[in-house]
Amino acid sequence: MNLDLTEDQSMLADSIERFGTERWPAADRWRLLREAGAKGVPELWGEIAELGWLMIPFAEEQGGLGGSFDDAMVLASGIGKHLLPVPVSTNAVLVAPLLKDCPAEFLEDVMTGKVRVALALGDGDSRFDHLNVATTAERTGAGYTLNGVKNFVADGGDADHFIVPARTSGSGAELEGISLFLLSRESDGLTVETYRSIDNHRHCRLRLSGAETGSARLLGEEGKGGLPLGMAVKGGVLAQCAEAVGAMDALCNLTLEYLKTRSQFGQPIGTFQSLQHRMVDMFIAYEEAYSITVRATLEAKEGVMDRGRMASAAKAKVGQTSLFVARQAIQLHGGIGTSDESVVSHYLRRLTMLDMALGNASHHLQRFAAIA
Amino acid sequence: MNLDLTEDQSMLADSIERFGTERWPAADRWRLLREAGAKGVPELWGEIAELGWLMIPFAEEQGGLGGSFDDAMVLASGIGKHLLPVPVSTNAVLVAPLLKDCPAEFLEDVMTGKVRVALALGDGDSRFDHLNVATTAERTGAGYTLNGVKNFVADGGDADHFIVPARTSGSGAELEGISLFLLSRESDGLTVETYRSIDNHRHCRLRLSGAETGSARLLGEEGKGGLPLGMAVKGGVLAQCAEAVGAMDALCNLTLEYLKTRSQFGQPIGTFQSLQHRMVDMFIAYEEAYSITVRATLEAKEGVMDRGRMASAAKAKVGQTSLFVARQAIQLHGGIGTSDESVVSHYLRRLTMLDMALGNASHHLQRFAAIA
Amino acid sequence: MNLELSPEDLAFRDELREFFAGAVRPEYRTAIRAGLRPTPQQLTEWQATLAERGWGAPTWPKEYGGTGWTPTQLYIFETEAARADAPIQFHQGLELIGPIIFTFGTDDQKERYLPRIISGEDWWCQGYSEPGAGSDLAALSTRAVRDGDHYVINGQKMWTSYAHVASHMFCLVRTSKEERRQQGISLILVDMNTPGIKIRPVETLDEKHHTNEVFLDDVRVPVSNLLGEEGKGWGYGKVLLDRERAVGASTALRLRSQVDAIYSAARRIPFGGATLADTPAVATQLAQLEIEALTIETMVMRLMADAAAGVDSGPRASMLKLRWSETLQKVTELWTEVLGYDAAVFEDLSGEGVPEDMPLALQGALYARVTSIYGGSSEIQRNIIARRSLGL
Amino acid sequence: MNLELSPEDLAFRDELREFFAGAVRPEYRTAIRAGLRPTPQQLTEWQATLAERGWGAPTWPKEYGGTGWTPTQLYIFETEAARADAPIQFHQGLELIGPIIFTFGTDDQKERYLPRIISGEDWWCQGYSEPGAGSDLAALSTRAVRDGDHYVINGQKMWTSYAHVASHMFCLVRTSKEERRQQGISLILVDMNTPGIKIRPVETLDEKHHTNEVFLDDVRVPVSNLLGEEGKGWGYGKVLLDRERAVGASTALRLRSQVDAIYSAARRIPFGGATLADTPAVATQLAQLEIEALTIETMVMRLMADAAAGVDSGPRASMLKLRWSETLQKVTELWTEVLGYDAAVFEDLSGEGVPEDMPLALQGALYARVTSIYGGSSEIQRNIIARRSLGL
Repeated sequence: MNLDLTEDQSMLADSIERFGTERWPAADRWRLLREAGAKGVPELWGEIAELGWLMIPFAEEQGGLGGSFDDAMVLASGIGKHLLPVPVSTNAVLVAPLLKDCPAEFLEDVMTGKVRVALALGDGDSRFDHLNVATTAERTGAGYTLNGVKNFVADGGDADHFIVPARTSGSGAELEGISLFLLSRESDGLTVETYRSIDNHRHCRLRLSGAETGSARLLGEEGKGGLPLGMAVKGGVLAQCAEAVGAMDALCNLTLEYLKTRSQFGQPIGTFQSLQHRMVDMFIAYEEAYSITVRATLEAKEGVMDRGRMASAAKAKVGQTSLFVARQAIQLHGGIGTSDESVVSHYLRRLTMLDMALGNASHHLQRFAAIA
Repeated sequence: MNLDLTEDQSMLADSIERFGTERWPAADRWRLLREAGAKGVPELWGEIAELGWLMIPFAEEQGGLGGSFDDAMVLASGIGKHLLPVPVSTNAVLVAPLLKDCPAEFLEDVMTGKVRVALALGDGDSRFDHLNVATTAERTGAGYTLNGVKNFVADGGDADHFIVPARTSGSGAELEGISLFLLSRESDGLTVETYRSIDNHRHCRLRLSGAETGSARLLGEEGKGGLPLGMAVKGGVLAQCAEAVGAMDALCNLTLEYLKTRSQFGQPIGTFQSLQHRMVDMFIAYEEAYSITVRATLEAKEGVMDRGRMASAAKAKVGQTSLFVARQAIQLHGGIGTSDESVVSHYLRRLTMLDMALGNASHHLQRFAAIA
Repeated sequence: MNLELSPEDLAFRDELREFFAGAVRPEYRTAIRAGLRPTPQQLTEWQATLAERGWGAPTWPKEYGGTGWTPTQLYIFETEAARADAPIQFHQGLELIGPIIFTFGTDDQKERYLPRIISGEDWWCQGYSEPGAGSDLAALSTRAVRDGDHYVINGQKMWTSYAHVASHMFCLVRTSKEERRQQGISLILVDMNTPGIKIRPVETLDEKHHTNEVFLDDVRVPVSNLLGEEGKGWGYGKVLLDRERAVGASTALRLRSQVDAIYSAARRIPFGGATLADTPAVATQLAQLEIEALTIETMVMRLMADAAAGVDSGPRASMLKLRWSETLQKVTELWTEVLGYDAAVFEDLSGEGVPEDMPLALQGALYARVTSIYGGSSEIQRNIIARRSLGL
Repeated sequence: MNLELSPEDLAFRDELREFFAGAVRPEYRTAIRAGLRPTPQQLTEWQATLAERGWGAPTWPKEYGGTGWTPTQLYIFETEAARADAPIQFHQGLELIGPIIFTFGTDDQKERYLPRIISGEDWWCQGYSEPGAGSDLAALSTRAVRDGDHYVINGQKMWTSYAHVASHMFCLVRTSKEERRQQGISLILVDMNTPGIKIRPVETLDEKHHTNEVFLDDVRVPVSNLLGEEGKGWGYGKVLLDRERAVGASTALRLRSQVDAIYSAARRIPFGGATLADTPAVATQLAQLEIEALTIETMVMRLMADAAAGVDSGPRASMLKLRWSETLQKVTELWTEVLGYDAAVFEDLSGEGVPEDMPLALQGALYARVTSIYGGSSEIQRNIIARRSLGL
């Protein structure tokens, strides 16, 4: 039993720390984003690929670094801490295990950032239940024809390919009968509606009306995609928890700094007991979020088979505590915390979206309850 | 629109204030109760009857004072404020409307405190759903034979008669088919199991195995008891809310007093900002509880037909806020607040039971949601 | 004790109800229900509509063009306005500076300013906060120096809501160097067209432009624009404390229709063979919030009763502000939560449009964070109650 | 990073599991699961059982009769104890005075007291709080005056848990008149049979007798019972700060079985054709509390990791105390709520008996209020974290 970072993990954390501080300083974030405009900052993806970070979640036999859940945690947590607008949790950690049988050159393109892949979620009316798939895939000639709607392709706004879960048999939330397809953005019959969320991430909605895919584009076995999909989502959930924990870490520390430097009524506001106690509660919330995330991550690493129950515990608790921390960080900053210029407000926006993505706290709490 | 007490109500409030202060002083409560022992303080019932308080909830044509819901509110709130161990909310307010067709001499005995009547709730597995009646009443000869279990006869420990809802037809929570019977404690086939709750109220459980009642003891029409039962419970709920509000009033003020007088670290503890803010939140909770109780009470008085939705709103909110206030009052008092000698701990015990009785906050919240 | 309305009040209510039914435009509704303000244009238009009907200043005495309504009438007005999802009148002219002008202003100031506040022709903004003076307003450092018939103002104001659309600003300035803190502060009325005023927009976390920094650089204002006496500016703020109830009441009474809006949203969302509104988690949260809203409504009634009785309503107004802002935050958060993945669609980038509730619902949730900070943060409100009401 | 246990640790775990399976009596379980302490008799008996196995002092070094376990071993021990619903060892001897004795005591004191703490023959109580010195312990006024070979102690102690069953008390007293506050305080070991000690039971809100007032009236204690140096008593308390984790850990790890107990209770209660555990409201609350318990368990692991790394664990122990007491309160409240009308049956008056969970469940809920007050109230814990960990 050991809760310390390994030497490699410490080096990775340091490297993210440097990159974040230099390339994406908190004080400049609002200006950088404003200059970038609607297109966002896609070049960052190539830059972090160059640092090798995208290789972490891919297995060694795929040419990746074979990073474990806790390596992904270190990576995602650093990204969250610096609010780097790079969708590592989704375009790398979430999709990596689903791409394992893809050709080597394709995987290389993914890991070097040339090609982006996103997972299509939010099927029809399924809300956050990702195994509740209504999109259909019918065998037609050499390939399949897909019909359905995917409302939320997490960070799919700039993706070149989509992993699309569709039913080749079964219905509702049955595990059997879900197949996974890799679909090019350019596919016939596919309409991609791109949109932006409040945290400046770019997602999309897919409308599949007879979208065509060759049989080579089936990922894994037909009808057997449910289990790997569930496993992939679990990995994504853990990475998002880590991202939120990183953001909480930064928020706690910058708010503490503010309490020590901002004066009102002739004294640093950190001398007021009610604010001190609030600050303590924020740090406790961080401690809690970190703890449950580590626990869920390490149990996943050890292969504990719990149908993602512990990951749901983490997602629920992290959603609750991270929003508490972000809201209180703004409250303690006062007016300035609500401005676009202050990075504090960016953390709230990101954490609001991180709570929602892959299912919010309320959903995961009920999921946890259901898997008794 | 007028939220002030009437002159009569102010006089009543003053009279309770005097009685409470003189006859049942807060500082002596623990000693008085200890001296009384397991039998409680039944003589108080006669004393308050002499003051005419028991006549308030009975209609004028019954020989009562025809008090309205808000008169009962003033009465119950004063009792709650002084933690008088007299079950006015249950043995008077709750049962009064159900006894309206009883003989004049019986009613006089009730109002003068000679005879006590309690309503039998907690039918079988029905939990807090008082219209979910499984106890049966079968016509046998001139009367009825009752079979079933009533787990909670609120303040029935010293009752001479019980009002027992039982089914003459229908099932489950159907309104139709519920009949109300008045049963003497001495009835054949009736077992009375008396118990005490943590607030020193004395309740009982009824086991009815072929309990016999003459047809004269049917209250109201056969099968038509559901509606009056629901209305009576609503009146009881409002009285209990008022009782809790009175207790919150006392708790807020005595805690404020404590903050001003208790010193630690060389200063009154009320100078510590975190305690000041907690105290403010307690007063806000009181303001909220008072507000929703007044609202529900006055709407009931105006005969707003809402199936008790507003009363459920009040019970839910009062349950939440009163327990918050009681728990914080103890926390702010520190160790002393947890002792039996301190009246603070008695308020928590009473409020815990007031929340439970006639359905706790969680139950009434869900009931409120269900009556959309 | 009763909640019954007199026949006169009932007639008044019906009159209001009819008026609102005709006057409230459907486009106001979405913003109101999301807890947002309508646009300045809409607010100005609404103010003019009310003024035309003679109801432009519901809380003012008749002699200054107000309605002279009793607290009960005012409560009925606000209740009916809420029921109809009417816009909430912008308060900085009507409730903040207007009453100070008619209480402490010169006849000339009253004539010049009051009618144009009621008609909506003038838009007033509040020049109070500064970078170093937020919760601690008395630390302000903007200075006005007398130069002949003028004051010359230099300094910087922050969080000046709607300075970019305002015609006038009422501005707290320091007119005396010697004294510290609350002493030596004066209240000056400034025409926003005066040279030397520079406005820098400050965007907020909901990606909107409500507020600004205002730089005052040798701004020359006639001495006649001083309100009341020099050096007494701080004291005038106190007149507001007893009027806070009006602002609190009008916003607090909107909570129920905001809860209702989420209910409608949840009803629109299919889920598990029924709708999201039928799931226990959502139904229970909605019930809790409706109960909060009902409670707060009744607190408003009690506040109005205070007003009628001439009792100090300051602490109760602070309680209302606290509970309203906390509840509004919960309400708007729940709306966002109910939307599920739709809450991600803040801006459409490919011309397909956004879902019905977006981005208003999310803007409402983000904007709601401001409500526990502005107008005296929740911490300040608790301090006020502790001091004024509890004697701590 | 990993949670894996080494083969040695796994073997240790199995050994513990087997031991607990045989040693834990079923009658302990109900109290433990309700968040209550077993009776003093049971605690003494349990201490003897552990001592016999060589595990009487899990946190102590071997030289004083402890196990010398590593933090990981200790964590495994506490986890297995929790899993088996074993009693929590009473801490005032083992974790409070024991370590002070073996750190600062004389050889004679070590020999005399330590073995009897481990065996359970002696029961220690803590004479710290006084009527005027609760959260502000340094305000204590009980005095010890030197008279030849004795100290003569006069004063009054409050909240002295289990003074009525204790054989000894460790007592903070003032030995110097001149100095104020933390200065001049000494720690003296007192035999409870010494003449002049009067114990007054203080019943608590759960109608139980856990705690007492202790009056010391010319109590003569040999000078050799002074622990460490005269006037340095305050400082010895600090050694406790780094040991708090042990107390926190053992109690915090019980939360999961306490949640489980409510689950079992809810499963026993028929409701709407199923059981109460199947209703969304109860299921969701149970899930939330189980998540809190899992989180707190992991915080214990981090605390143990601190211990292994020799890091100051004080602030983290304070966090644990806070979260544990808050969660225990919620857990026990939920149990009461689940019982419905059965929660009213606190005492049977007619010989029919009480329901299975009563009165333990309600006593648990009431007793839980004490946990956020004793051992440093929640407010004091927050002050400690703010000061020691955040530098505020």
